[in-house]
Amino acid sequence: MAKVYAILYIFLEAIRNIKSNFITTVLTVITIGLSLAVFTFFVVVLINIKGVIKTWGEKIQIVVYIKDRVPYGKIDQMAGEIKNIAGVERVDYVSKKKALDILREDLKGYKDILDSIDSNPLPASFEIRVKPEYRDRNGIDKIIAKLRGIGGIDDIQYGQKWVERFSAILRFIELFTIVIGVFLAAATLFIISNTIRLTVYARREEIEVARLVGASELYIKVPFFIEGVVQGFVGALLASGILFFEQYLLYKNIPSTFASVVESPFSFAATLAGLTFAGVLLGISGSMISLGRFLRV
Amino acid sequence: MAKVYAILYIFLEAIRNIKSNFITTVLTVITIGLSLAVFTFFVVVLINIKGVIKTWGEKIQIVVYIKDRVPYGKIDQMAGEIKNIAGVERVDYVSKKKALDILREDLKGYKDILDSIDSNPLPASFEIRVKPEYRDRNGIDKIIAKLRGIGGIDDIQYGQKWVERFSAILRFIELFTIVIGVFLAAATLFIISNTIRLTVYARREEIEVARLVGASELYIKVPFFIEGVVQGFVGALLASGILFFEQYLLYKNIPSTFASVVESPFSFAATLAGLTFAGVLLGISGSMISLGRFLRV
Amino acid sequence: MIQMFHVYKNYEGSLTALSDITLKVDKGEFIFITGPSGAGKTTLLKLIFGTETPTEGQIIVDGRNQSRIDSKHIAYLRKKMGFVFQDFKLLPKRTVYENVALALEVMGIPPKDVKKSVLRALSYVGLRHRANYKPLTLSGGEQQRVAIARALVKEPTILLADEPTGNLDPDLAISIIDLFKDINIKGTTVVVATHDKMIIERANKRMIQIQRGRVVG
Amino acid sequence: MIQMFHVYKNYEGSLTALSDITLKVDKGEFIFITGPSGAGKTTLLKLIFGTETPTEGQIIVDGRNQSRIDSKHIAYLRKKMGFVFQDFKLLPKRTVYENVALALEVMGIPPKDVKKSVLRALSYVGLRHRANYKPLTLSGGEQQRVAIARALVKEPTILLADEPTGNLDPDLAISIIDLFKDINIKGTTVVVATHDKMIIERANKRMIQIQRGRVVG
Ligand SMILES: Nc1ncnc2c1ncn2[C@@H]1O[C@H](COP(=O)(O)OP(=O)(O)OP(=O)(O)O)[C@@H](O)[C@H]1O
Ligand SMILES: Nc1ncnc2c1ncn2[C@@H]1O[C@H](COP(=O)(O)OP(=O)(O)OP(=O)(O)O)[C@@H](O)[C@H]1O
Ligand SMILES: [Mg+2]
Ligand SMILES: [Mg+2]
Repeated sequence: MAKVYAILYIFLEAIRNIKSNFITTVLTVITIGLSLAVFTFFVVVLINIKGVIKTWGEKIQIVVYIKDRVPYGKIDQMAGEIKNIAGVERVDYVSKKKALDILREDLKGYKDILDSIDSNPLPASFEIRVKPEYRDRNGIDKIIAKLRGIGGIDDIQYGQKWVERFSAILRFIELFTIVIGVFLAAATLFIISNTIRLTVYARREEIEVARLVGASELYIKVPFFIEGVVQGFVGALLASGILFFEQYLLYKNIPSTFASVVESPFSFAATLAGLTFAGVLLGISGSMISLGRFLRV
Repeated sequence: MAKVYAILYIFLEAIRNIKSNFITTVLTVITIGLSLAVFTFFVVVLINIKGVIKTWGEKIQIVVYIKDRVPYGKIDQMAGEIKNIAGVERVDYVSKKKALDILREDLKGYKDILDSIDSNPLPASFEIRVKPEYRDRNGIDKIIAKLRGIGGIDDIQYGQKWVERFSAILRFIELFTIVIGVFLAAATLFIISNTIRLTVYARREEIEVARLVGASELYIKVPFFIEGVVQGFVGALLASGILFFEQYLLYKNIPSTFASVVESPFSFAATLAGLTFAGVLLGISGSMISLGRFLRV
Repeated sequence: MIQMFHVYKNYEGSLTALSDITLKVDKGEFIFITGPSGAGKTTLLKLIFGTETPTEGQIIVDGRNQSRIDSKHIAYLRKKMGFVFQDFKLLPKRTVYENVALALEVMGIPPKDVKKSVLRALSYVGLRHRANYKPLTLSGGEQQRVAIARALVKEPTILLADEPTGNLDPDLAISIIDLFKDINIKGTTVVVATHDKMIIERANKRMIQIQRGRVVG
Repeated sequence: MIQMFHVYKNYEGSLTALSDITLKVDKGEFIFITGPSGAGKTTLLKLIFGTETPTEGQIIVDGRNQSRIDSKHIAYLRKKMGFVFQDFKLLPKRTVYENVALALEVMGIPPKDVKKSVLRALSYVGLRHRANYKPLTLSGGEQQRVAIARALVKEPTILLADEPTGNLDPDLAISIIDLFKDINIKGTTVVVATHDKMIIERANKRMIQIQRGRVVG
């Protein structure tokens, strides 16, 4: 029976503490909310930028020019062989005629030039799309080595510069995400736990007196634990609010090409859930770490 | 004479406070340092991204095709007239022959095609670079309106889609910078002043006792002021350190095309000076605002 | 109830606060501890209460050796002991009522009983009309009486009172000592540290005198 | 030196703490204020000191009207007044020496003189050997004596002492009152609020008795 009331008092205690330190509680909540919002926003933008850059990789392709006079049946066989090479995502056949059509389209303004030729000087080719994992110098080289084993090929071309620049950018963005992410996570953690530390410090007297009148460890710790949960939870809600408001502000004025940069890669529910989890975890661990210092007799 | 000693004691008081609240002081300094570093880093990256995007605007140009058979002297006169139009940055004349050379260069692979023509079907043209302020739909339209008044012009072309997309992106980045900048500045200010508020709150007892033994407002306020200056100053140094370390980390792994994104647009000295100024200002105002609450009798 | 065997207490960086104290307080006894300022009275009470541990010697309270006890049992033991602190140790942000109620709440007493006991304890010390005020709006003597009410409210097995009448006028001091006598008659062991000759004389109970950390009579 | 005309003091949400107090303390006088707990003694001293303002009536201290004074002059006046607070108000993070020295430092006294005066004041109250300890490592009576030393060290024009012997044994109490008499002879006006009949009798000075906020004798 005493246990039931003990639990009741622990909750009452938590409510009382939140009430009597209301301003401090509110400011701690705001600190948690702001820190989480800044952190999440950063992570979302970085993930999106990385996503955008990865799609640039689709432009990476290898063009295989086919010798003139290769018979039709042989071409099918070549396509099959190429498709079987590890790292090849898709193979498109571009016939001589199609190549000329494309060139004609490109040179629309200068019709006269193409009108004046009669034989088609362009070769047929395969355009090979590369799988994402192979979109760097190394992967491309492996595919090309395999291609060289196939008969009927006249020439192999790919945008070497572009491949190198692309994988460098990707590597850089990855590094950037890690450096900034780790730094921001550390800063967020530090700021939140320091804020909670200072609020607990301001209440060390209450802790001392509670122990003197015979309060158990649980009676002292659990209210702080509950407060931590509440602060973290409300802070997470605040962070979600800030993020959605910010997204709304940006969306209203965004050119559609850029929409993907601010659009969250996570669903509304997932963001809310993740933030709440992080907030509550931060609130609890912040309270617990800070309490540790004041829990000697 | 008493004045001299009063000043001495005020400084001693500040030193004593810093010493006896050393951990709190250190944590406050770290909070200031981290917040400033995050804020500055964000601002630098955004300024740089904006800079990069602005240079894309140089690709915006208007091409004016000149009627065949316009005499040479007339072309000089046209160039002069175009140069005088508001918003025109540079005018380049591209002769019929040069146009063909460029096309030939572009179609290097397909020599046969161009070899087979004899007359040059390409027109001469002016390529007009537009001043930054005119690099949007509106500005371009104004220039074109003026161009229409000039004789000898066959056709006017510009990349309408590109202009529209470019100015949308620029507008977006500007908005993004403002929204994020304001938000981050507010968050930084809030976090720092809340941290200082909590530390001052933990020392309200000292303030009360000092007043009771007859300390003047100056004796009470100035030590906090000095502490604020010291915390802000050291915090700013820390922020500078973090920023330079981060830049070093990123530089080491950066592809040169991206270097400009992390490179500070400000000099080492300017960054240090700016941060110091901001840090000291934050420290002082944080201390003063927080003190305000505790300075009633 | 309380036994001390050759207890020594040295504070860090300080002189010896207590030397070779051997002492026995029976269940249901009422004793005074007296002695000049800095003699070691508060230290003695703190050792019994368990907020300080002896440098040497053994202390047995209610059958348990205080120096070998863990924090869980300390909390348990404190629920049975009331302590009137020399510096009151009231929580400034809580009302008088809440300060006193805290002692019962940590024991898990039902709210109805808490209310009854707290209001009764406050009337005993003449402060029922002040229940909803914060301690800092009370006079020194009123605060001291709140501290007394908090120690009494849980009807402790052992009551330790450190200079409980230092801020009270003689009439009130006598009525407080009468209160202590009442709960002593109901079975509580009472230890009071005081300078006040008058109340010691009036109470007519065993008195232990300490000087410079030693029992002198 | 101190004059009160028909002074009333009501605390917010509380009964009237002082009613119609008219009082005159001459320069160089030594008076006691006594009365039961909650009578209004501390309130009276706070009004003189200027930490509380009267609800009605006028208070003139050293020629200045306390109710019309601004914060700059309050600080100035407090430099001339010593106050022994009932709850000591020592700073826990500073040593005994620093606590006492603070009273002189805020006045801009040269460091050499500060040192001399502080050590002398500490010897007066028998705590010179405790100069480098923190207040919380001192016994209740020792803390009270630090508070007394801090009030005396600046050789105030007016000394206000609120229950300055509540935590002291009779011998020490007498020696503290003797100390007050000494500085009184040197010209300081002394006002002591106390419950302690014994020291009032021994001192043989004017005594004002208040009850429920009214002067009764
Ligand atoms: N935490 C501490 N650290 C160091 N010394 C201490 C501590 N507490 C007390 N002392 C010293 O131990 C001695 C005994 O202190 P104690 O508080 O027991 O005295 P006391 O008899 O209660 O005196 P008083 O009547 O003045 O309250 C004193 O000299 C005191 O300064
Ligand atoms: N800040 C305050 N707010 C409200 N009421 C107060 C405040 N301070 C004192 N009181 C009330 O005013 C009355 C007089 O208080 P005061 O402290 O002057 O008494 P006192 O004579 O010093 O008593 P004691 O001997 O117990 O110290 C008391 O009833 C007290 O509760
Ligand atoms: Mg004591
Ligand atoms: Mg009083």
